[in-house]
Amino acid sequence: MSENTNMIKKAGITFSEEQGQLLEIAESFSRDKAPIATVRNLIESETGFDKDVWTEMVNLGWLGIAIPEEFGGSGLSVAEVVTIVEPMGRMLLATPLVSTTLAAQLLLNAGTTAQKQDLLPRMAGGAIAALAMHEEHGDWDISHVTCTGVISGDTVTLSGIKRLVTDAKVADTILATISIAGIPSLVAIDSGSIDSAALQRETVIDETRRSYRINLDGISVPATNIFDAEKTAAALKRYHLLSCLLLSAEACGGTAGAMDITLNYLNTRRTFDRFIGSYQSLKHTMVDILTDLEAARSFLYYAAGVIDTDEGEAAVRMAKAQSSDNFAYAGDRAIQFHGGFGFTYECDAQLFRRRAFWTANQSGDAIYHRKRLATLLLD
Amino acid sequence: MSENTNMIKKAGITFSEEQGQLLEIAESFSRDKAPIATVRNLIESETGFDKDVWTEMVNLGWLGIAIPEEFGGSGLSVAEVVTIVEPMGRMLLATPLVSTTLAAQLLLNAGTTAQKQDLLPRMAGGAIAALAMHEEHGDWDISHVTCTGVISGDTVTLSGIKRLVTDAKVADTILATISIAGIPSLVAIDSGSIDSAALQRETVIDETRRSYRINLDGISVPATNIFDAEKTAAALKRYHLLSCLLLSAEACGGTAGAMDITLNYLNTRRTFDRFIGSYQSLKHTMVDILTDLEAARSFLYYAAGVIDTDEGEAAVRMAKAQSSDNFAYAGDRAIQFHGGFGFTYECDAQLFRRRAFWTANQSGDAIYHRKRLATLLLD
Amino acid sequence: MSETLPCIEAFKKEVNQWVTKNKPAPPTFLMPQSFMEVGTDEQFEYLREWQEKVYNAGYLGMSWPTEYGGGGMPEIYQDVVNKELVAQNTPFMVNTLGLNWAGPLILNMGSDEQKKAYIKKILSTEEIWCQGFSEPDYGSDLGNAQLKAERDGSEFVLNGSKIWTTLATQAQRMILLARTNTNTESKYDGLTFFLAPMNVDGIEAQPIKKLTGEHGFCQTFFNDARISEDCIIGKEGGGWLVAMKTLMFERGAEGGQAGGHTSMPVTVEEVAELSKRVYRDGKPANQDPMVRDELVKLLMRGKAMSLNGARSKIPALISERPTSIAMSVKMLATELSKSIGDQATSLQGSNSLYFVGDDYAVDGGRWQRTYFQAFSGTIGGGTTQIQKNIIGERVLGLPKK
Amino acid sequence: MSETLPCIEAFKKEVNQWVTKNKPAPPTFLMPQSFMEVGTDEQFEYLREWQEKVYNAGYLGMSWPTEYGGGGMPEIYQDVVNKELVAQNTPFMVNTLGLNWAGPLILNMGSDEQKKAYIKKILSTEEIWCQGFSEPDYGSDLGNAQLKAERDGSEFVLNGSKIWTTLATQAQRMILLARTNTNTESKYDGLTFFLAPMNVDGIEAQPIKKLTGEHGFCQTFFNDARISEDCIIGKEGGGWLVAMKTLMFERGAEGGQAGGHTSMPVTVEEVAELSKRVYRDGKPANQDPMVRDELVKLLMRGKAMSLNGARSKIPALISERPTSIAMSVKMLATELSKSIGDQATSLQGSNSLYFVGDDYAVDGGRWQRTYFQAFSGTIGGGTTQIQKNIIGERVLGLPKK
Repeated sequence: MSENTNMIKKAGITFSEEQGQLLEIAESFSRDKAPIATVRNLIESETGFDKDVWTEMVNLGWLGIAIPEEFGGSGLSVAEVVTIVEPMGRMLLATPLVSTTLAAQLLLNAGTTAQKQDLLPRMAGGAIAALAMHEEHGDWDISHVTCTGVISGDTVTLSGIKRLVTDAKVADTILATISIAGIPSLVAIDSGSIDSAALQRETVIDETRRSYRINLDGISVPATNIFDAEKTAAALKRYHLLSCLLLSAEACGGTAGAMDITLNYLNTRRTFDRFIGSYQSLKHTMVDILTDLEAARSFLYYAAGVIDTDEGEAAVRMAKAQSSDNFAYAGDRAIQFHGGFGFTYECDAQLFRRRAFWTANQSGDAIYHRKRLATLLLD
Repeated sequence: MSENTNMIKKAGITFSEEQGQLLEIAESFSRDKAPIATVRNLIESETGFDKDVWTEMVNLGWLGIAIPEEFGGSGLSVAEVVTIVEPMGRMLLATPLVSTTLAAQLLLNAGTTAQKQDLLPRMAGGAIAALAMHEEHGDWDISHVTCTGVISGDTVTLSGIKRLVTDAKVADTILATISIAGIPSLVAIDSGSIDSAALQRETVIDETRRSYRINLDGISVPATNIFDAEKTAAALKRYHLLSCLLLSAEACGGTAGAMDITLNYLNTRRTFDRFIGSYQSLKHTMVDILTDLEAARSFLYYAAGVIDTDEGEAAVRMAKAQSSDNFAYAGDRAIQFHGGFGFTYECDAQLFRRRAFWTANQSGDAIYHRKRLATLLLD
Repeated sequence: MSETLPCIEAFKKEVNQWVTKNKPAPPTFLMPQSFMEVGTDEQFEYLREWQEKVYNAGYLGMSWPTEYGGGGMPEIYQDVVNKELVAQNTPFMVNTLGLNWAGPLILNMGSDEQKKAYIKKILSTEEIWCQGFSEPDYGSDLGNAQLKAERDGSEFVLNGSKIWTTLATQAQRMILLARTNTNTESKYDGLTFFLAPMNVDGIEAQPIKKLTGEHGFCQTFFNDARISEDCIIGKEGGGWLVAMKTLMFERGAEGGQAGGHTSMPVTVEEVAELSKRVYRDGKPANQDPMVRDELVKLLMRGKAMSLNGARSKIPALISERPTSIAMSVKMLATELSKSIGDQATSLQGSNSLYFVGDDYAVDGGRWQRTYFQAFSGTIGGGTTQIQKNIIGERVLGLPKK
Repeated sequence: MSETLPCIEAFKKEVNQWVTKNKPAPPTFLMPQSFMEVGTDEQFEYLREWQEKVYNAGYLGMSWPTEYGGGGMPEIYQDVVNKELVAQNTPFMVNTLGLNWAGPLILNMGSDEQKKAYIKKILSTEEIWCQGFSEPDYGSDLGNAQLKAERDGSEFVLNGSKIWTTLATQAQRMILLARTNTNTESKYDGLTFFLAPMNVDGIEAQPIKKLTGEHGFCQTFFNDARISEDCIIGKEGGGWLVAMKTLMFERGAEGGQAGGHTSMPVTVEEVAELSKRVYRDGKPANQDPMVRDELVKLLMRGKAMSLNGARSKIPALISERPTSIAMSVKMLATELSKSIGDQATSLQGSNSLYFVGDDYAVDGGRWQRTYFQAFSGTIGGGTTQIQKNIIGERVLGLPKK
């Protein structure tokens, strides 16, 4: 009286040799560089990350992974970046690697030749890039842009407020969406042109992040900083998917991290002479989190492989939908299952739950992506 | 470290003395008349119910509860009927009481004086009425009518097929929705005018029910059998809510019944020297079912009291949405928690799960009602 | 307050006018939802001043005896005041523990000296009270309290620690459950209940930083702290009974509280309202079909709780399992609070990434904080998981083992 | 079949043509999804004829040894056939237990006599096999099997009963786990594995009516039934090992199955397809936003399972918990089947009230039946609840006690 009525169908996950190597290296790197005490110390710091660790990552070539060799990178793909971001997420290691990688992809997809030649080698070499995509309306659709740019001769004069720009303060370059003549456009802003008063630190739910709002009013940049208008729409669309992919990687890692601390507690804490991990209500919940994580990781590595194919959009949205909800649940249960200790700031569970809010509510939450999956899969 | 941050607000449930008396009587009546062996015997029977039990119910005055005294009833309300239907549902006691009650309400709301004077006293006296509301499209909106009636002189000639007409074979009168000149109308069909070949028994998921499809082609009824056209739309709308209310009562009862058999099993079956009810995964699930049932009963008795007020529609839809999902879940877990025995026809769990499909998928399931609640509560 | 009782309608009007005129200006900080969230001196002082003002106006402790500082009036007058305080959304009474637990307990079981010493100061905020029940290693298993109180002449020497001692850094008094005898047959018989002073050598309260980053709870350490035997309420060794009585007051299962409202809860209706003024996916959140469905489910949970409350007053409708609703209220309410915080946060699109402290956080980050804060309810006083065990066993009769 | 092996491409074409030409007309009854659902003689005979036909064409047991009735060819030929049989949606092979469990077991561990006696008849359907593992009081706790087999000379006398003995009323043979010694130190050492005949006095199979109202399982009773010691496979007292081996074949963890496809599963894609052609709330079901969301969740569960399968072949991506995916497949797949049945049924508005047997039931009531039938998976072979215990303990390392 048992038979699986749903056959496992073969389906394609590609996984390169480089991915395998990077995954292994990134796992031990993240464990070494980001024990939880370090993560907590960095929360108290100004920049939120360790410059030395960043330098090591640059030296390992991680900032150039998905940048072509001609621009100083190693010519691999974002799929390889996924294998770094996942272990980093597990250890809550916060760095500008994701934003810099995404910025490089935007440049590759819609930058002018001059922009690419100028910026990409610098990014591969560790120059930090930040992304100014969010505005007051809170919409996840990054083509919904209200900040404006007016071209006059050789310069573009910007106005409006960008929010939730992570690592803006340490960035070399900030890529911003700007509406020019009503059309969503991309522009590179040299951080030197931003007055320090225009940058205001924000209080965000994930304390490992450094987020800023930027008042663009009065900032002018050369018109040559505008990206190729014909390629911008497509680049933004791909950016959305890439962002979702890397957030999914972070969320998968984070889910595993939340599980780690919870399992450790369940295996050591006793009540009424039993390890609390022996109680079914806790045990079964952890199994649910595990199986959901397995699904999320399968979506993640599937999406990493197919992102630039016809299957890409659906694959990425599945990864984002699954991993967002998982991580939130794993973080929520991590707090709950730590009991009274879970309610304290000292318990690490809250760090993961805060991070889960952060990753889930960027670039669309599960409901948002399932709505778009319905169009892709059911119509 | 504990405080309920959500205060219990006072809210109105009215409960009449008559409801209290009827609830008590109906509980013991249902227990007496419908032990599970009887229910199973009736499944094998032609009509699906026991004529003697029906007669007793008639003698108790239950068919006339919500019929005014002038028409031979006791002039109470449908709220009092709820207190009978809930205990009947718990014991899976199937009778045409619900359909006859609903038919009487349709008559009261939209029948002509002659129709009321003719039919209501008979119904109060035990004449069975059936409702022909469903059609091939499966739509829960009963104003979506494709069966037609053409008036010619003093008669209406009907055509089309009605489905899911419960107890049609034993009914005295069948009330059907018919499109006359494009307008949803109600017509009373004397069972004598339906040829036995036009009635076909259906195989339905709830085996305690007797369901028929009726081929209306060739049936003619006097034009005086048409209900008051001006009152029909409102009557159908109220019918929908009344139907939901009584289905909710049945579902609350059924949920309690499914819990009864499951709790009994959990308290007697042992594995590995433990009663299986001591396992948290089963215990906690039963608690979830309990708290959901408490919510459903609160909605039910609230809705029973306010159905004809401004709050009525929202109250009834909440009752239906909550009770439908609860009952399905309670039935599902009843099967699962009985283990191998649960997979057999001999185990009573399946009877409740089948009934849950039946009540949930009449007059709209939980999703359907929540969609309408959103309009009522959020716009 | 006049000697002859005013008529209720006139009194209502009087109270309405007083509250309208005297309620404090909205604070610059995000208002805590209850005394358990008071984390800064600024918050505390704002709330303390308000309670003092209400008491001085004669609107607190109205039904407590006049000889101890109360108003000596029928309860209905306090009810009128309470309703008005809630209706006008005024701040809650910060000395919650004194007004709702310690005060009724002392009035019920205390000696005349104790009543004279403590009651008025509870009302006037001269003495803030905290509670010392839970201990770090025993969670909410009160019967296992290990904090030692050894008799030394007419004094007791306290050693150990208590956790979740809300407002302990502000408090002058603590209701304290301690072990005065470790050799009793039943562990319950070794417990004694004290009305302990906080300003004593060897008692030190240390704030606990909550997961929200705010303060509001403490751990209180006792190192050879000496208190007088006069602090005992009830009998030496009879602490368990007193503790159970106190919990009855906490849960509102027994009356006698001083009045005023004690928390500013979040409601499901507020989330529905929020959904109309935040945007996600380019539209007001309340226009997204999936969000709508989730909100309806949330509204139904809120409505069911209030209807359960109404139904529990109708014996015929709770006759089969009379304790079912009452025993699940805590679990359902606290889980609902968490869902409220979670869903209200998620409504906000990328703006949900802000937190308390950011100028642009929707409603000051209230919803994010509500979510995290709600764990105090789903964990404290017996976790949701423990509640389910209890309900399964006591209400459904399922076997413990 | 020619003596020299045909080239694969030519063979594919040949098979395609044969299946196209020979596949049976659609039955008048609702097709069972697997051998466990075969409940009527009509269904059985339809399926048996088809297996016989496939075998006679040389398309079954193609890689089994020729001396016992197999084809003696490389496995790839059978793979080609299997794929084609699935692609053309042909009925499954009814002697599933013989082809997939008993056959491979006998070829692997049986004596030459046993191979000669049984293998060909498994392929040809001359002998249908059933299994006698579970017992009424011990569920899937096989190690506790209590059915007694007492040696009497060269015979064993069987007493007891086995449950869930699928097709036992049709079967000529049973693989049977019985207790030949009740005095062993370990309960596992007292078990012996038999290839038992069914046509023996004292063995009686009684159909069990399933919750769907259909037959398809049996309980088989043994009353002083005598079978020869020649029926033993493996060693007397060595039955546990043989049983474990058999389960490896069942789970496909070890190869050697005869081929043909064995079940006609429901898929999430079919539910998506169904949603386009059933109406609810006045529109095709796939246009309702809430239904869409539920369907997407379902599609994702299906997709995740297939992707898990693909990922489990990439060691670097399962290195941390190598058994996690494999150990959860049964649980996830069976729960998914149930959800498929449930959701597909609920899509249909009031038409979901019909059941198998009604002319107007959508797809013959297939979805309703799928739901109920799925409990065989969520209960049998260790319930979902037991699976979670096992995964929690073995994969996550959580404590048993």
